[in-house]
Amino acid sequence: MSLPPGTLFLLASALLFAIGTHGLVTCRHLLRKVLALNVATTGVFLLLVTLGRSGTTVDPVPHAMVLTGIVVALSTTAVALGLIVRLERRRP
Amino acid sequence: MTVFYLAGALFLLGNVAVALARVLRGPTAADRMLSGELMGTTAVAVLLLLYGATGIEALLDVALVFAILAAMAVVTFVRRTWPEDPVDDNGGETP
Amino acid sequence: MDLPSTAVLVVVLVTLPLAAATLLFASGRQPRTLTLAAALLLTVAALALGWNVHIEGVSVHRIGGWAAPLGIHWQVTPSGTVMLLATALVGLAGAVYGAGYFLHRAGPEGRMARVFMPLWLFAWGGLNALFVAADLFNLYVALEVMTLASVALVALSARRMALQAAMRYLLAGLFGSVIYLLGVALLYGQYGVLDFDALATMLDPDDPGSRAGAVALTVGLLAKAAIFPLHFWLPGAHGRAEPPVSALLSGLVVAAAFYLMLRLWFGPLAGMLNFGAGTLLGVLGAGALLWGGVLALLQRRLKMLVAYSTVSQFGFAMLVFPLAVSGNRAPVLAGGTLLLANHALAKAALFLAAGTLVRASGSERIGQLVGFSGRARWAWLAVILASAALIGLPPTLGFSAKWLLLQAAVTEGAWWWLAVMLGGTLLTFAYLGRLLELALLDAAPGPSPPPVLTPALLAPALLLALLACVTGLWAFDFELDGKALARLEPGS
Amino acid sequence: MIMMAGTVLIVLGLLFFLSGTVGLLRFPDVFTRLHALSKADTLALGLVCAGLALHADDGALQLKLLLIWLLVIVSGATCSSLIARAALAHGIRPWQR
Amino acid sequence: MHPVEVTFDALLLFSMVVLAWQGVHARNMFRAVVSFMMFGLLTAVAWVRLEAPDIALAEASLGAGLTGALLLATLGRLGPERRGPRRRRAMKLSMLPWLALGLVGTTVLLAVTLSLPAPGLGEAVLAAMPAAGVDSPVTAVLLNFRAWDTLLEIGVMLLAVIALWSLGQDVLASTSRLPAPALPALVRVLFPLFVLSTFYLLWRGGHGPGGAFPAGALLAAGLVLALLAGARVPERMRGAPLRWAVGGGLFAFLIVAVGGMWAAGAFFAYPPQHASILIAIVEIAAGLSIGVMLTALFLGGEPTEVRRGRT
Repeated sequence: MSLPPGTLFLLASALLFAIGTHGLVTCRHLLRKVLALNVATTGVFLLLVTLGRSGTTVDPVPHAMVLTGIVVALSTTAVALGLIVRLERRRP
Repeated sequence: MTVFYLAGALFLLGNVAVALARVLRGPTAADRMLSGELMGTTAVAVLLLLYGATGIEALLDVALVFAILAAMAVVTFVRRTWPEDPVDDNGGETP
Repeated sequence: MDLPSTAVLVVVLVTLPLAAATLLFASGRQPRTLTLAAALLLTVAALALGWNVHIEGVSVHRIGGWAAPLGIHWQVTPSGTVMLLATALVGLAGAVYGAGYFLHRAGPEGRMARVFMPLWLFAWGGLNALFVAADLFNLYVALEVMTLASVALVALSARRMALQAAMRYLLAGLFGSVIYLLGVALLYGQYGVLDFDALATMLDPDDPGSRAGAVALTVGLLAKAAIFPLHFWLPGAHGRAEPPVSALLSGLVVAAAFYLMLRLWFGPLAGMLNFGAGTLLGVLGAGALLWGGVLALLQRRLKMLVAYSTVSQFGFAMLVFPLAVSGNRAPVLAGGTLLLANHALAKAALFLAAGTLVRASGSERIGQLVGFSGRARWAWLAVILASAALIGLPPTLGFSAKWLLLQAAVTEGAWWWLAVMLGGTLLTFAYLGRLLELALLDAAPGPSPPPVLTPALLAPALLLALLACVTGLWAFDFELDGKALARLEPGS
Repeated sequence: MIMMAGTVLIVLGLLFFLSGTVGLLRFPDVFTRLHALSKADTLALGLVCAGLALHADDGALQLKLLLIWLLVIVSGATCSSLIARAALAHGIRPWQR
Repeated sequence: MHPVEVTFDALLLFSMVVLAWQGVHARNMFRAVVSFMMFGLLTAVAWVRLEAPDIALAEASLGAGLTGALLLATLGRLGPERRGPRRRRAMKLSMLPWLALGLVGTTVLLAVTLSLPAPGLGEAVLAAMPAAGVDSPVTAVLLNFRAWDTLLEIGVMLLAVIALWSLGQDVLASTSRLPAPALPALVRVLFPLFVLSTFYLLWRGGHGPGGAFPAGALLAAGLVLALLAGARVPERMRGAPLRWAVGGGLFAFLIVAVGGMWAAGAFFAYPPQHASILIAIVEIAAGLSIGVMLTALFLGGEPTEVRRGRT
């Protein structure tokens, strides 16, 4: 195995980011857009943590950043879902 | 021994990857939910085996959380997504 | 004079809004006195901070006593202080206006009144946290506070149009956040630091990781600042929101995202601002200037005109980047900051006055607005003064800002950018002139009996517009093109 | 010896997981699939837990493993019945030969 | 790395990517949501593989548990997706340039990320740990070195609650008939366990993976489950008490932060001899408050105060 460590995770994070941003731009349904956004965010989180691992010690700072990011993502997702439901109910 | 655990985890992962076909095929929402259940149980088993491989005790906590939350999705599903007698709720809007 | 130390003032500025908002939310009532007292206190703190910075210059504060790169720093810079001051003035004006605008305690207006103040204070706190932050990830969280508060404020009226605008705004904002976060991850992967100063000393402008990171940060902020071609969400969100909300959003929230770009490109990323990057950003700005200006000319609704004007004005602000490529950057940064402050005051005044005029006329259409009569004349006066500031007539703050930028363009021989700036100013003149002409020469009688316009609906806009006009006289004095701003570039 | 037994239990558990998946894929309707899956899975997880408990030598860990298994039994059984009821209520008829 | 590990990672990440794609583009919306939830489950396993058990815990409880429930609840309140047939064909044709762009973008991103040296702050954190007041490095970063981020983040959560509540009343108010007595029975068994594990995780936070976020998420999961099983927000709790429970975490955090200004001379500084206890207080307050806030997010609106005289 000659791959540098973390290659697979970096590849997955890049793919997830691409799938997410692509979905965000092309999908029409709002719920799909929200899901796509979460996928892209997960891609960035994976990148952060993978990078935090390549040093000599495990770097806890990216871990903390991702924990914060997960909570922020959940909060914004909840607001987005609430808006979607309200919008659906007011469809003319 | 570590390799045995890892191989077991890999086996489970492959198993679940095959079971994904049921999510795609459906046909009913209940079938899809069911494969979700399988995924949950398998994830618990995978975590346990990974614990065996690495010895990180926190993984047992993760498995515990998974096991506790397994019911969450199904209960929401039968109560909210697919309720038996959909009531006419006003969408929580201010009247 | 013996003022509290800068550290205490910063803590007041960032924590008081959050604490007051939590109190207001938890109490579930709407004690106007509490809100207004908090707003007043925040304004006084911002003024005191301005004085301190004027005396002491840049200062750095360690949160929790931890030094960077481990801990987070606050950095109080002159440009940040200017933004803090603008935020305080607009915040106070908006709070007073809001108290007068959502009068009824029952029905949908009562609900709006109950929610407006906590959200307003949250947005204020997020903005203050942003203007003192000097840490890439801390900025991300502060940006999210600001964005989420703004989205909730846009959705305040819960009408379908407002909800749609809020949703679109939320998605655009989160799209910006994800890309910004990607930039943070890339830069952290390259250098292992998040602190601005540390980043500035370590930055290697030629390395692909830093370049990709800089691009991602910039694209994320462009989406949040609604710079052409990522401006699509702005007119709806600003045009459909309630008037005090539009004032906050157009005046400050967009400006905050733009200010971060200034902060980054004149701070840690300064080494990367070469001809290519500057020109690209400048071209985007020119596009925004033209597109927003032309669309503003075509609008029939008052608030939509003002909203498109924001797109155009931020295009103007983008021109600081090509002007700063070579030569002395301090005056360009000063010009850019003053431009943002001028825009904040004038645009907020314009939106507040527009809200009053719409209420007085019972219609949003420009052709049906009431004329220069009765109490509405005070609102028109605010519109006229704010227009003068936006166009940049002397002696307004807008004039000082544009003068600094023009000087930079002349000394650098950047004749093309000079032409764009003049064209943009003419365009601004055109659409604001059209508004005044249509409305004043062709005034409608308005509904009868005319709605009551309380001083709370008139004074804030007028005062903001006046401030935008008179502070220009004093801006040159404020060492803005001199020593204080030369210290603005951390690490240089 | 005990290690060996643990290993055997784990392998058995894995096989039961496999059988559950086969059932999920091959059985004709949602009720039969439920039947196959819930039993096989619960048993399989129990076997894996038991195997690991034999490998572990710490009482607290064994207790935690037991707790995990119990949780999966309780929630698995309830959830299966909930899904089945929901499917019935929505007019999905059980498969008949 | 052993080949089995590499194969495991490859299969795991491949499944994640497939599920992510399904989660965004699956034809049926329900299928998309279920795929996304499974994606969350696998993400938690991926965190384990990346030696980040803290994140795995948070992902398992927040990401996979509550987000999934939130999505399913939302789905139940949306009508069927409307999409004209014309549009679908157009989408397929327009896929090609996107695909090319995506491939190029992914490759560039991968090439850049592979080139990153990633020095990190691991050493700096290790060096500062003795003065941190807790044993777990991640908790130290969250509640001490970068506590200001965490405070703002709790602010984001409170803001989300205010935003959602400003849109209207709670959506759980209307409940359909309870399916089977199995559900309340299940909840009666599980609820004490939820509370127990909440405190277990809070206690763990000082030493190892755990802490306020997963603990709060578990508490929220228990409360949401109880609500789904037919429990109501108690009358006495509605209005101000509930609001205080929601806002209390941020308030406690602010008090400790400003108190540091007065007691230790800097915003958010903990006096060394009291650091552990202060962090514990913040952690418990934050954990409980997060639990209530997440439940409030799930409620989707403010529980209305029922006037006396009505049942």
